[in-house]
Amino acid sequence: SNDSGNDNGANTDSETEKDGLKIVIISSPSGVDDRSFNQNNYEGILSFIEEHPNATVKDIKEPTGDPAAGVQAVADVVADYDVIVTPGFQFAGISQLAVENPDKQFILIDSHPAEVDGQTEFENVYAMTFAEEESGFLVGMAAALETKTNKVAVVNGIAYPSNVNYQFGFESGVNYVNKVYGKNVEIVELAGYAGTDVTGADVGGNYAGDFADEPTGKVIGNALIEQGVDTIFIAAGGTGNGVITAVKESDKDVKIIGGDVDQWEDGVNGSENVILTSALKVMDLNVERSLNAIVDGTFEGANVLLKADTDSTGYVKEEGRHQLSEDTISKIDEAYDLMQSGEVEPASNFNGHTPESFPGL
Amino acid sequence: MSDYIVEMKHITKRFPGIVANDDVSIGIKKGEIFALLGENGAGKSTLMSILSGMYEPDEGEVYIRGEKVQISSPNHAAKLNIGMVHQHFKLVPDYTITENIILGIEPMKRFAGIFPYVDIQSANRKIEELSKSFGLEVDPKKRITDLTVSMQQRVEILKVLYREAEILIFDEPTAVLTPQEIEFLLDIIEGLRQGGKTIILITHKLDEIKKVADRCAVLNKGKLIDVLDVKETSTNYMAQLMVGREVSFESAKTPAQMKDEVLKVENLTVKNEDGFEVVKDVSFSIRGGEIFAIAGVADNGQVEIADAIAGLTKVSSGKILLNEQDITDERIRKRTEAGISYIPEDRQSVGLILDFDVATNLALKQYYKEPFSRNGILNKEEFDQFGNRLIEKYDIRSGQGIQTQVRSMSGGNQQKAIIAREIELQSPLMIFVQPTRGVDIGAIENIHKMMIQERDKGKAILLVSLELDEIMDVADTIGVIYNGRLQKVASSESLTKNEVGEYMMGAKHG
Amino acid sequence: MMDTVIIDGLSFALPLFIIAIGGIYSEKSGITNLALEGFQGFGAFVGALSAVLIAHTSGIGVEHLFYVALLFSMIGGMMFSIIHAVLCIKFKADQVISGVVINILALALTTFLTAQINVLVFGQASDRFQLGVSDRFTIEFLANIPVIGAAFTNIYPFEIIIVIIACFAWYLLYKSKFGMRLRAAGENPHSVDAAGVDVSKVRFSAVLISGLLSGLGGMCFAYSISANFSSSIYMGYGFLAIAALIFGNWKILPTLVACLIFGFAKSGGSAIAMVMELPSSFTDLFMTLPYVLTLLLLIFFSKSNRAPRALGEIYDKGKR
Amino acid sequence: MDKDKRKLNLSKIIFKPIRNEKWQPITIPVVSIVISFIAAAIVILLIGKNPLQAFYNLLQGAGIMPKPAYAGYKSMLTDFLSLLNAMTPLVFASLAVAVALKAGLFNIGVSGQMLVSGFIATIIVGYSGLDAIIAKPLVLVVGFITGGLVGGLVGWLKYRFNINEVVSTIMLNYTAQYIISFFIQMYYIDPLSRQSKYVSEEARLTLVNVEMANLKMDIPLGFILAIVVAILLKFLLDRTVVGYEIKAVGANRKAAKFAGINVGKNMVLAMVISGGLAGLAGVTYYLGYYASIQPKVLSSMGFDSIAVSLLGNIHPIGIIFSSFLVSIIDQGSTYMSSQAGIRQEIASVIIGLILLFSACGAYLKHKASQLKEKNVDRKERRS
Ligand SMILES: Nc1ncnc2c1ncn2[C@@H]1O[C@H](COP(=O)(O)OP(=O)(O)OP(=O)(O)O)[C@@H](O)[C@H]1O
Ligand SMILES: Nc1ncnc2c1ncn2[C@@H]1O[C@H](COP(=O)(O)OP(=O)(O)OP(=O)(O)O)[C@@H](O)[C@H]1O
Ligand SMILES: [Mg+2]
Ligand SMILES: [Mg+2]
Repeated sequence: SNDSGNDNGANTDSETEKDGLKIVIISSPSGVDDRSFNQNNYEGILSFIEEHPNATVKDIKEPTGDPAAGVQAVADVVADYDVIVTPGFQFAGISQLAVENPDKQFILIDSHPAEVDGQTEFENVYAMTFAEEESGFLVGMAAALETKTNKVAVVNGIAYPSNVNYQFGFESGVNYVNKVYGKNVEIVELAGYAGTDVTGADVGGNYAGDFADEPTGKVIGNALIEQGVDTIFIAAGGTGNGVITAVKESDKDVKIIGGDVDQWEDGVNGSENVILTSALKVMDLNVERSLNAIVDGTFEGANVLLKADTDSTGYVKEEGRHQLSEDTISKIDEAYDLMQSGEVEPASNFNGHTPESFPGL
Repeated sequence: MSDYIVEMKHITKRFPGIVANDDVSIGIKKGEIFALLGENGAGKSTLMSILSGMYEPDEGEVYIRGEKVQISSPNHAAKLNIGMVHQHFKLVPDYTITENIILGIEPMKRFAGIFPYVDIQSANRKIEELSKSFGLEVDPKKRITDLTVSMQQRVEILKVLYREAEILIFDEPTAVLTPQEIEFLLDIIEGLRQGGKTIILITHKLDEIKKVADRCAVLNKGKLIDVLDVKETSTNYMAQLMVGREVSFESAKTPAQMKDEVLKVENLTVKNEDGFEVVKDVSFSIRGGEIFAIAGVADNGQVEIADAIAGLTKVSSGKILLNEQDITDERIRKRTEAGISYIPEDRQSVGLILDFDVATNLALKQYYKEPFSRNGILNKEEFDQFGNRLIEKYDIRSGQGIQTQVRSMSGGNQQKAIIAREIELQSPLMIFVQPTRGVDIGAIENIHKMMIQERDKGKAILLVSLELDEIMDVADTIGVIYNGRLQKVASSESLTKNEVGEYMMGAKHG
Repeated sequence: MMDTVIIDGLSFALPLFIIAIGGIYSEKSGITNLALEGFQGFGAFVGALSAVLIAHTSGIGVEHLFYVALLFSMIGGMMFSIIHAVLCIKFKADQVISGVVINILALALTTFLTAQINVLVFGQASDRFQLGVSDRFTIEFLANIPVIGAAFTNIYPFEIIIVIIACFAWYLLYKSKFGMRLRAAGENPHSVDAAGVDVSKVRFSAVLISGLLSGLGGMCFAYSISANFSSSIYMGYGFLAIAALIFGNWKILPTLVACLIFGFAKSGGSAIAMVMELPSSFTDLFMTLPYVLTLLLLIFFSKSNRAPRALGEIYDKGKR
Repeated sequence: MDKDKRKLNLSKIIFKPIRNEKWQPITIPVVSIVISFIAAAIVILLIGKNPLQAFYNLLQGAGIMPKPAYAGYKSMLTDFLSLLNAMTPLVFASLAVAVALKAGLFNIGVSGQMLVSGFIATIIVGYSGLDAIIAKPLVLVVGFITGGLVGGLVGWLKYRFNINEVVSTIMLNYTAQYIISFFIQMYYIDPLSRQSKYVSEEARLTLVNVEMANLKMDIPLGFILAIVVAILLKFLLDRTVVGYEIKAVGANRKAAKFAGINVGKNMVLAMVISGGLAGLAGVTYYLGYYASIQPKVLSSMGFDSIAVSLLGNIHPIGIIFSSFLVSIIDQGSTYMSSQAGIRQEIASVIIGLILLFSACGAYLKHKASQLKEKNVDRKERRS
């Protein structure tokens, strides 16, 4: 799947039409077919190409996952493309290359560019981050509304801001349901897996301490199930797969809420599916938007935090890819509107609110 | 023609840098004992390895019972009823005797009628019977690691007999045995022949050939010199043919000129790994200009005494003094420097580094000293010069001079290299453990000469040997060991061979 | 808590054990085998691929193909081990280099092929083959025994299969004539050769068995950890198996003990972390438990350890 | 008959160049590499791409051949320098494996030793704010000593308790990985990169973004050191008493003991040197090529270096060449992936194939000598 569209090698067609952008996506070791984060970005590019058939994309995998190696990989190929799409925090360092290559456009996802000579915004870098707490909030509501045992939990990787945002958002959502709809849903936290965020503060939650440790994910999953939890939100990268396995193996009726992208496929369990819904970062749409901006000439470098107001956060309610009740969906959508308008503002790692007290609660 | 059961015609076999067999033709009659004689590296083992399917010849043909065959594997040889008792035993150390013997032709039984398993029980029984019927009693359940060398050899012989071999090849079977054991083995061989088997015997010992063999082929540097009728040939002539010159059997030994005491061993006790006392309260001393020989049946503690003196084994009690200096707890290197040369029993795994070249091996005891190295830096030219000098002086034969990998040298030449290295150390005390084992008579003569020469230079020499003849020939003083204790220490003139033999068997106490 | 330790510990220890047995076969025959990691990964790859392919073509749900996947993983591991066998035996390659290279190749090939096949055959970009989770069952009357009862609770079917195969492997290695020759080949190949047995054949079979068993172990890991195949199967468990078999002195039963120690120390580490109620960052410290424990135990138990005498030596008839 | 002849011809082509025994240490790897590239070419053909272009792209990406276009401030030189930068730790790591092998020990724990040294050097020097003049040499010293201690521990465990070094190094690898991950996560994390905080420029062994002639290049200071160390090591092994003893211990422990060599001391010493070299690999990796440490990740270099070391015939100078080759493929693979559309994994497959074929060096040698014998025979028969 290295080539896509009508590409025959990026260096062959020297005369590109105006919209014949040469795009490259450089991904972390999991690659653009990870059915998750990277793939979602890649799909954004693909759907752009569908509209602009002269554009081409090449995908390149950086095999170590090290930020320096990521930047080196970009440096190796930057000369040959017009647009460089880099999903992931590993690529924050491309700002240096952006300065050195002012004729190239960079789209950086889920990270802000690293500082270069005191500068943090760059005219040829469009860096997008997402308000994870919003998506977390929505699925927190979903969990609280759908739970039968009245016990829910969130499993994370490491307490980096993006993860804490998800966690706080989720907890905000649960609390919101408890308050607004009078439920009494408990958020289960396993002692021994509390997270310590980047400032050193204890944020609680269930942190596996790793984004790629499936066995630990499974241990946590099993422990939660044993405590009677029946809805688990996973925002833990590969570690989440372990939780899914634990749920599938369990003979209890437990559901998973996916993170980042629609994880419906991962939930297939025989004739059933364990995915309740998924919290979304709408990256594909935003990548496509920026590519379009490049074609339109409206592209501008910026560091933006994307929120519900641009439909950049959300949850899966597409027919056949979730198991939420009508009622739940309508309740969530109500809250979604409030969030879009800013009336509800769930807690995030650093926005000063807590899951127990945030605007709109 | 057809009275030959084995015929090898125009056999040539080359190894890199050497023609091991050069157009050799021999024929062996059914029911005879046929001996192969030749210096180290003459090509005896190679020729027999061809017959037993280990090697394929580069040229030449082999006929068995008149039929031309190409013996492609030991298995094939076994089918032709040829079996070889290798000098270097091919045994699995951790297996029992039975397991070793049945390996490859295991008798099977079924468990619950389904699962086949190796039927050790019945094999044990069968081997016990077999061993009795040939007078080779063994305990089939013993592990090889617990056996003496001569017992291991019995296992090798039993292996061949178990496979119903008709043609038995023995490669230097007596090299590792005591005189009594040799007697015994020769009787067995004679018995086998009477039982209708054909025997090929490789040995360096002319008296053995004289005693049992009918005919004898002499090889020299890969070529067949002659095939002799043993009855009608003198041992002297055989030796001459083999070495290509006159050999003197009398050691030209002058009386010893003994000087000051060099080595003193007091109440030495040594335990083996299992905590068993193998040397018990042994005391003796050796003076400069004296050859002190320890006589004894294998595994009576003599090697451990030598090892303890050289520092290879720990002493559990007692004292060792070298030139009045207490070395009981010194490290090996210190002892070497204090003046000990040591020719170990196991030349391949202790005496040499087989993957290194000759020059490097010859410098193994001196590399860290001037002129071989200075301030920790080696001087390669010195290594080469030294190597070349020793090769010359001690007639060490190797394919590519000092650069030859020691692994590819014949056993006799490996031994020469060790002896050369140790003599060159000029130590006041020299320990020789089985120095002539597996070495041809020409070389034996040389080694004995060298020992006496060193003695005459005033060295103290400790000789550990299983060969009674050797001990009687060269020793000035003989200590006889039995069961870890020195039974008797006396000057060699005052003892007869028979007496020594009796002490060795524990039949007589001093 | 204790139950979880036992249940998780066993489901980790047994696949490790079967891979280690594979290693024992190979090394007992004299062939150093660092390639276990690659074998288990490639085996799991073939097993998972077969299951998804069969599911795709026949319409049977992939969750029903558990045993099919196990079977094919053995075939796959064995196929891949041919490389090691040919290199080490026929081409007299350095056994260490061969093992290392096979691991590199296995990771590269399976990652590449998984992506390629997903696109070409299933028309869907993915870096893994999704399997159904394995059933787990409980042997009721045994499960009620205090403490040990946990060993009969929530068992994966593969645990039973591994126990059965391990018994057979034990029998084959120590009681059959093949096993006798195999062990002899690793101690003194010349003796085997002189006995008219083809050393190469014995060693070849031994390596293939190691591939077969490792493949099975890999598939079990794939099922017990995430019920899919992806490159995350290469977690170093093959090397852990090597450590276990050396710890076990190249003998099957002591190796089982070593694997159980690993398994229980691993699940025990997680349990302790939970009991201690320290923040998640401290789990890293508890994760070291199996490894540190092993080292400590080795200090007491490895005095008499001894590798097969001819291990790693290229067999050459002429050489002694 | 015809087939036989063809077979003979083919083997002539392969074996003729390697018949001269004196040159075999060089000719055999070269022939194996050529064969493996042929095999790799077949693989690339099978996936429908042009192998020549792919190989050329590899060379371009590694800075051996010019690319058609360069990004700002980049040129073939900068690419080449970054090749050397990446190659430096690999040379050290492979030398580490080689020294241990010479002593008959199998250091499978190079990556763990790298990690420990890199970490200790990072927290002692990397965050210290010392001047470059002091910091850079200090990093090397700390790296060598730390690695040496870890290696020495392995040697000591082996000597004192008979703990197989393969097991102890595997265990230490995991232990180091988790413990260091713990400390990084607790005290040294950079939340943006999710790795340890970057070390200071002063402590870094690679001069980064050096501007010269409108180029920005990374100059690996450790590279020169790597070459010097390789030569020193060669000298140490071949020309010194220490080397002699280490090799003797490696070749035959019993005989070495008999010769008065202190076997235990030499095993520990060899492991100290090996670990020390791994430590240098660690600091040139974590404080050179990179400037921080990824938690819970062991570099794959530990295993690659085993293969590279054997590919280089366990010979220090050979190792320089084998590291160079493997680094080219590693470094060029991103560009190859971009240009030829060949997935990154194929680069690993190519490396695997090269190593695979070079593993068969002994076989080639054996075949060559067989052929030689046959030729001698034929000649003799003729005359
Ligand atoms: N496999 C081999 N490779 C290389 N050279 C060999 C090999 N086998 C034997 N040789 C050489 O061939 C020559 C003949 O060896 P062989 O062992 O047949 O002699 P031998 O007569 O048995 O000597 P000895 O009396 O020492 O046992 C020797 O020079 C030996 O080094
Ligand atoms: N692979 C080899 N390469 C070179 N030479 C070898 C090789 N294998 C054996 N040899 C030599 O060839 C000879 C054949 O071995 P054999 O079994 O006859 O031992 P031997 O010569 O009788 O030993 P010894 O003289 O020590 O009793 C030996 O001398 C040995 O050193
Ligand atoms: Mg011989
Ligand atoms: Mg001999």
